[in-house]
Amino acid sequence: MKYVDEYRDGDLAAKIAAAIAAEVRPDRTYSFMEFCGGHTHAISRYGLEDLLPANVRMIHGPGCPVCVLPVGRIDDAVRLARRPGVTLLTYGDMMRVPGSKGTSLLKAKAAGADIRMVYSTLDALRIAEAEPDREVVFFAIGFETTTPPTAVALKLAAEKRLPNLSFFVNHVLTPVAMRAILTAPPVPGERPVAIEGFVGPAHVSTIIGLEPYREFAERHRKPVVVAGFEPLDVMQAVLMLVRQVNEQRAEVENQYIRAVTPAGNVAAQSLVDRFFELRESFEWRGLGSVPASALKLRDEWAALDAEKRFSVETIRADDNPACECGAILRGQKRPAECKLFGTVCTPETPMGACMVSSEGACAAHWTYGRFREHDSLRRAS
Amino acid sequence: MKYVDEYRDGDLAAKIAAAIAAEVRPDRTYSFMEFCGGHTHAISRYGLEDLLPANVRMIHGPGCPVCVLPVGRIDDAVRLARRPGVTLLTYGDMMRVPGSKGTSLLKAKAAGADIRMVYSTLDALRIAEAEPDREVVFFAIGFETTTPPTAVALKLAAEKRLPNLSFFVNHVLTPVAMRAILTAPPVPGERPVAIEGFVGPAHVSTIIGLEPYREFAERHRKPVVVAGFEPLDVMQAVLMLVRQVNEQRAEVENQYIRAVTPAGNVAAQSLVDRFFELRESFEWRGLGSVPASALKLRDEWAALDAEKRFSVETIRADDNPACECGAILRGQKRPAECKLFGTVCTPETPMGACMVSSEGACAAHWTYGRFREHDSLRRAS
Amino acid sequence: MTVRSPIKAYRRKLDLANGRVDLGHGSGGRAMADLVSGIFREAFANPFLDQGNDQAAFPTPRGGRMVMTTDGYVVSPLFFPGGDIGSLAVHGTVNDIAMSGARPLHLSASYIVEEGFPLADLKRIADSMGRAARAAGVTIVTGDTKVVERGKADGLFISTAGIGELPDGLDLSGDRAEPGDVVVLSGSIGDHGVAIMSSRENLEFETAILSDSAALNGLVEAMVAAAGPHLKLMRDPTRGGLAATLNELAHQSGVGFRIEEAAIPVKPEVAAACELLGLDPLNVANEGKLVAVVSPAGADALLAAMRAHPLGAEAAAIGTVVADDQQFVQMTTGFGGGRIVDWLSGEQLPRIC
Amino acid sequence: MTVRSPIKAYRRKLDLANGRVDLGHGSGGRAMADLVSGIFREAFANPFLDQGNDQAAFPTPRGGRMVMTTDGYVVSPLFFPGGDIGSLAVHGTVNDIAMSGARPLHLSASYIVEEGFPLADLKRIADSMGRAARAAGVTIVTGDTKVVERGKADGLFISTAGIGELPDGLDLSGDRAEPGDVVVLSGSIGDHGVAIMSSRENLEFETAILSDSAALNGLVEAMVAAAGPHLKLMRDPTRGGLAATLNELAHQSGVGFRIEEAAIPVKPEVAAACELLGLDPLNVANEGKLVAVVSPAGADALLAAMRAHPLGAEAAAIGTVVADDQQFVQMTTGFGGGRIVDWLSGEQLPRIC
Amino acid sequence: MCLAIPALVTELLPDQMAKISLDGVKKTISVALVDDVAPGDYVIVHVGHALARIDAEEAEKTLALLAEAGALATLEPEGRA
Amino acid sequence: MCLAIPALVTELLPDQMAKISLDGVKKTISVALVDDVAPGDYVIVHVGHALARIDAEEAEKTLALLAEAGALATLEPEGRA
Ligand code: SF4
Ligand code: SF4
Ligand SMILES: [Mg+2]
Ligand SMILES: [Mg+2]
Ligand SMILES: [Mg+2]
Ligand SMILES: [Mg+2]
Ligand SMILES: [Mg+2]
Ligand SMILES: [Mg+2]
Ligand SMILES: [Mg+2]
Ligand SMILES: [Mg+2]
Ligand SMILES: [Mg+2]
Ligand SMILES: [Mg+2]
Repeated sequence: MKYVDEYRDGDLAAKIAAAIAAEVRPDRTYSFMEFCGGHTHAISRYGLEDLLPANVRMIHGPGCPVCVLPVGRIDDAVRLARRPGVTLLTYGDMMRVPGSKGTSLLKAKAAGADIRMVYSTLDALRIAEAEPDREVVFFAIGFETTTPPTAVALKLAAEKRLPNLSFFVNHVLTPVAMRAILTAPPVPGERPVAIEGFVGPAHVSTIIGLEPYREFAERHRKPVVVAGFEPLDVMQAVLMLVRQVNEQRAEVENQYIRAVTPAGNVAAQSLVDRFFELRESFEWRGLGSVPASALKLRDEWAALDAEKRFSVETIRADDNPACECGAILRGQKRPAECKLFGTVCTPETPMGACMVSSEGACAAHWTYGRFREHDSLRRAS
Repeated sequence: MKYVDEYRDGDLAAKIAAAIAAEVRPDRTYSFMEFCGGHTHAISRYGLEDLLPANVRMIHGPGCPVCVLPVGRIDDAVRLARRPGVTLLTYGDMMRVPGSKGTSLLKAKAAGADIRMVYSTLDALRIAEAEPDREVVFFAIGFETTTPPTAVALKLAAEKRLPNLSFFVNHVLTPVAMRAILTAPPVPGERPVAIEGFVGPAHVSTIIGLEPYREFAERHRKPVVVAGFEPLDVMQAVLMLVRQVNEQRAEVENQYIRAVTPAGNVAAQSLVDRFFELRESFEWRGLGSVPASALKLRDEWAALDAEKRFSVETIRADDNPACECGAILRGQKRPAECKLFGTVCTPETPMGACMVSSEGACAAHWTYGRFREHDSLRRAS
Repeated sequence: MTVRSPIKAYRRKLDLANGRVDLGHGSGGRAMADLVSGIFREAFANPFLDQGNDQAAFPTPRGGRMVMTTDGYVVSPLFFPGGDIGSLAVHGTVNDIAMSGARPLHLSASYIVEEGFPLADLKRIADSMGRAARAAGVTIVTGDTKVVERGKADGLFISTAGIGELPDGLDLSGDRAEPGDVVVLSGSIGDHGVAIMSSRENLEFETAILSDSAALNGLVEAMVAAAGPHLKLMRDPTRGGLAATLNELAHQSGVGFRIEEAAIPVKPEVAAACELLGLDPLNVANEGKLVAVVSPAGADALLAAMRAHPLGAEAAAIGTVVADDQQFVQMTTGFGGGRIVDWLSGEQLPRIC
Repeated sequence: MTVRSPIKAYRRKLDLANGRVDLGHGSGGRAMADLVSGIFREAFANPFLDQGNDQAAFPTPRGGRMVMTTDGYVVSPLFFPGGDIGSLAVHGTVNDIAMSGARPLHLSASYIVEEGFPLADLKRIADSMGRAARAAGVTIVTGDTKVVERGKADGLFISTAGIGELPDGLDLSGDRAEPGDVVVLSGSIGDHGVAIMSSRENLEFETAILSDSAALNGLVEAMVAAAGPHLKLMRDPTRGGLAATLNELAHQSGVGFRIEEAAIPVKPEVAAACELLGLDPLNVANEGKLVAVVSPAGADALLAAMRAHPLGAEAAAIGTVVADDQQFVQMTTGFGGGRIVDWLSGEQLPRIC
Repeated sequence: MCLAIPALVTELLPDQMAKISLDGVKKTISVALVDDVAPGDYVIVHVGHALARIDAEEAEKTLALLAEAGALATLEPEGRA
Repeated sequence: MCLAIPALVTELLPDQMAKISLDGVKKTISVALVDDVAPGDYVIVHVGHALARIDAEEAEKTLALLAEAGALATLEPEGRA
């Protein structure tokens, strides 16, 4: 795969690892947050922890739209799907995400709701056209990456005047969440947040460009390196972050120059702008309510808005109080420090946001990395 | 089973057989038509041919509503069932009846049409109420016996104002068909019809009483004995017919006095009259077009009439030209005299009306009686 | 009247170009036989399958012979008076093994489950299946579970296969009926089919009739011991009922049967339900009955042994095998006349006419 | 950071009161293992089933041992690049027999057909099944066909059972892997799953990838001959892929595995399709591959014999068995890091994240 | 045609429905077509509806006539011929 | 998050759709979000849509930088520490 395999080269990885090892100062630690689940996945999937020096610590951020969607919105989707006549379309990732009372789309489907997995937003148009008797609702989730494809479907739905298609919109915003993490008031009794820099989103940045990250460098003095999702991209970004820290710089750098331009995808931005506007605030699993952190359809598209068409009223539902997702997403705890991790909370039966998708911090650690605890224990014994 | 088992007593049957044998004149034959498939069934099922004297010949009439429904009406039902949104309800008997081009409701169902078997007309109401999104069409067939139950369903449908239930009416009339058989012009080259008396309908007569048969006795000088469907009923009726013939009487007699009154079921008659009126003419498989031989819904019930709701236009379709059903139903031929009998025409793949239901003359002979040809051959060889 | 030569029904070839499977193909009648011979017999071509029995006998590498059989269970409803799909899946397969005279040994169970199926029901069925297996003395040694999307199955289907050990010297097969042999039936017919129909929602009648579903291997053991080489064949009259089984056997052995309606046990409630629905008990399914053909010399001993077993208490000689190149199953009715007992054409449907 | 004692994942009990079967229960992962142990193992309780292999071995009355296995085939679509449900139903069952080292002898076939199914397709599938059986040297000795109403099945399901003869002295079982043993894979992974997904309408991608569906009994014979007692076990990584199979084996043998990603053959198109769908080839199904565990002394001979067979041309040693009370399957990634290879949680679904 | 069977009415139900029994087989049917049906009556059941009431006396009469005809035949075994 | 992969555009189709190929795996996607896509371009594909075009020169540059960093490490194997 061109533009993929080059960035998975194990020999080169060993050399970059050596380069990082050569540049880190042994007398200090480096704590970087990779905001995106894509990076978390790459780190876990390729075992980057084994290649990075022990004093470089990666904090897994909340950048997984599946993980952060609050229980109440899952419940909304389940309720929508259970309505007679409604067909709910969803990306496969959402199927197993637990709502409240142990429900999920997978279970609602098993119990009879018409829920179908789609691969593309365009499937929604195809299905709505093919089945005019069904009320087709597209469960739109995702960060800035996934919003433009939803906007394309909205545009086509509006053009085709499909009376039976609507969108349950849950698109959320990356920079706002990054800011929320950085500005969260310290929780009494918890270690203070220690993020010294961000590995910035790959595909989100293809859309939004580099400008939105400038505040983190300039106001918060945190270096940001936008990076691709391949493991060498991540390693190079870590190297660039180490250098910024060592040189006491705080800049927005772009490692992912092959796909990300400073301005981003302007056409996509304006299409998104045509259909969406900011919500006053939105609930994030693990982060709580964050002002202006999500999008909704503009009033002029009310006809396409499933929330309006079906009078969706989200009922707040709480995660398990023992779940440490918040602290983990803020970099204050690690998955294995949660009491539920790997006992009652596993990917089969996730208790919190971070265990839901394979890109969540807890799930990635469970799925790919949990042998490390074991190894360290064995070494200790 | 009270009122059933008494009339299936084999010992008594042997005695009645002896009585008939005692009363028939050896110098002549007796040809009686049992109009009803119910009698045909009893004769075949219980092997009455073995109990009747050889010179008493039973001619199997067209009294099976499944058998006589013409191909064009089956095609109508298939077309109705294939309409998107339509659910066609039918008695099980109709499922395998072939329409034109080898189709049938069973095959249409296999190919995706929503066709369901029901046991009672009331099932139609239940289904229409339970599934308001379906256009439910009840495929109403039958003689005067089955028409009143349809009328009850019509009455309830009208009272409940079910907007999604309609009736595809194919109810036909017994006395009219009897008259058509008696008055059919002789077919050149065929033996003349030789019906000397009728075993009259059992359950039809519970509804219509005895009066309608009077014309056959009085105008056509044919004795009619209304008889029950149990085998002893049939034997007793044969005895009564033999006596009328021997005594040169032609009367309407009632063997089935336990269930048939002279006036019939007046309540049922008036309910039928409220909903139905005569069709100008109707096509019968085997008999051709017969004036005033069937019912249709009165204009005031047009809303319940599937023919009107779906603009049914029956397209005439012919039976296999080699099929001898007409001659068989008129008593001029026997099933085994048809070239197709038992070769290409069997109950699995019926070619004509008489092979369609197990009550048809050909089917009854195939299913229960065909060993007789074989036996007579063997005896001859 | 022209009488022509004996009639052999013309068998229309399967319409392989445009035909579709319909419910008639699954009803144990002629349509099904045509499907099997038109598609499967040719595709799988081998002498074991060609034996045409409900189980195949084959030599084992170490000497001796074994039999193997399979059946799919798609009964609806899954729970019915007198049993459930789990016990039925054991009984049906044990019986198909036992009909060859073999001792059933092991079963396999393949579950195809529809998404949304209640775990409680699954457990109830598996428990019932396990109980039935233990009671029949067989083990379910291997299994498989597949889940299909909602709407792509009818709750649960079970396919069971079974193997058994065939005693030396025993040769029971559907082609062994000879004129003069006696036909024996182990008990009343139609119970299973009526129990199933009574529990179907759309038929809506109530009876106290229970399915006869039972494992017959114990009865068979007693029969083999009592009749020895006089026993020619056994078969369980399941789908298509006694009528289908006798016609199959007539066809396979190239003989006719003459049976006596009065000798065939039918429970009054079964007879009544059949009257209501316009069905003939001869066409109704059984799951705990067998038909045996025995040479006259062994008939009495066989009947005595059967009647001594709880599952054969009502066993009766119902007729004899006759020479008949038409392979008719003829019956003297309780009324004294004669008739043919034919396969049912297509699916068994409640009638109004 | 607090490090606690080694983590044993808490296994939530099946919710037998209110739970329902979902698609995850059929996907070859932990949910399925829970279903089997929570319902079937207890219900059918017997030592043969408890062997926990894809086939059960048992002694035969005349001495010697046989194996029996069953699988339900519900593949959609029924025809896919490289095969169809008919050939698959033979290969899958032949392979489950062969994995024990047994010589496959006979199969049974239970067809559950949806009303309306084209006879032409049925014939094509039966013919393919017959061809696959002849090619694998087995006979389909017995069968059954049921027809269910439209909407109550997904066109056609086939359940196949099979029996085989186990050579004396051979004892291959999933519980025999020991630290130090070598793990061998017979060829590239993911072909079947990708071929199936590429032919699903709603995924809409095109590849030239064919299913690897094949009967492995010939390869197995060569392996047994070459490695003799050094060969410890074999298993075909079907549902759940290589990941599920290695985890099953780790669990059954109470060991861990360490494998090398770089040693596992994956066709570029399979890798590409997996990238597009967000899947891991380790979780994707195979139908013509096997994993073997062999003691180090036999590894070279085994690999040489495998590579000499057309179905093992790409055979590779992919790792070793290690002592690990956590029973982890650990993998050194092509990139040089370490990771766990876990069972897939629930159904394998295309991801966007 | 017109499969129908006599059954015992065991219970009247609302909406002109009734429970019937046929040798222990129970079913709910409509009695809308027959006036004044009462438990203990036998009615002829067709497609879920009662069509007529069985007249017990007339049934006796029929059986008596049958017996008489049978007896006659037995008395004159050779018949009239 | 945001699983996406670079793939080669092989053919433009009507309605702003295009055929892409990823090592022989072909798929039809929407290119509505990227201006002036042409066959031969590599685009980043996410949920059936192209999100961005890959800039071949910049990709080279990245690889060059990586190679340089790697080479540096190889030259100074002990690192700075
Ligand atoms: S292990 Fe589960 S409960 Fe604990 S922090 Fe992670 S997601 Fe929350
Ligand atoms: S055998 Fe068939 S074709 Fe011949 S008369 Fe009878 S129904 Fe018609
Ligand atoms: Mg069988
Ligand atoms: Mg069977
Ligand atoms: Mg299996
Ligand atoms: Mg009931
Ligand atoms: Mg059988
Ligand atoms: Mg198996
Ligand atoms: Mg298998
Ligand atoms: Mg069978
Ligand atoms: Mg495709
Ligand atoms: Mg296997």
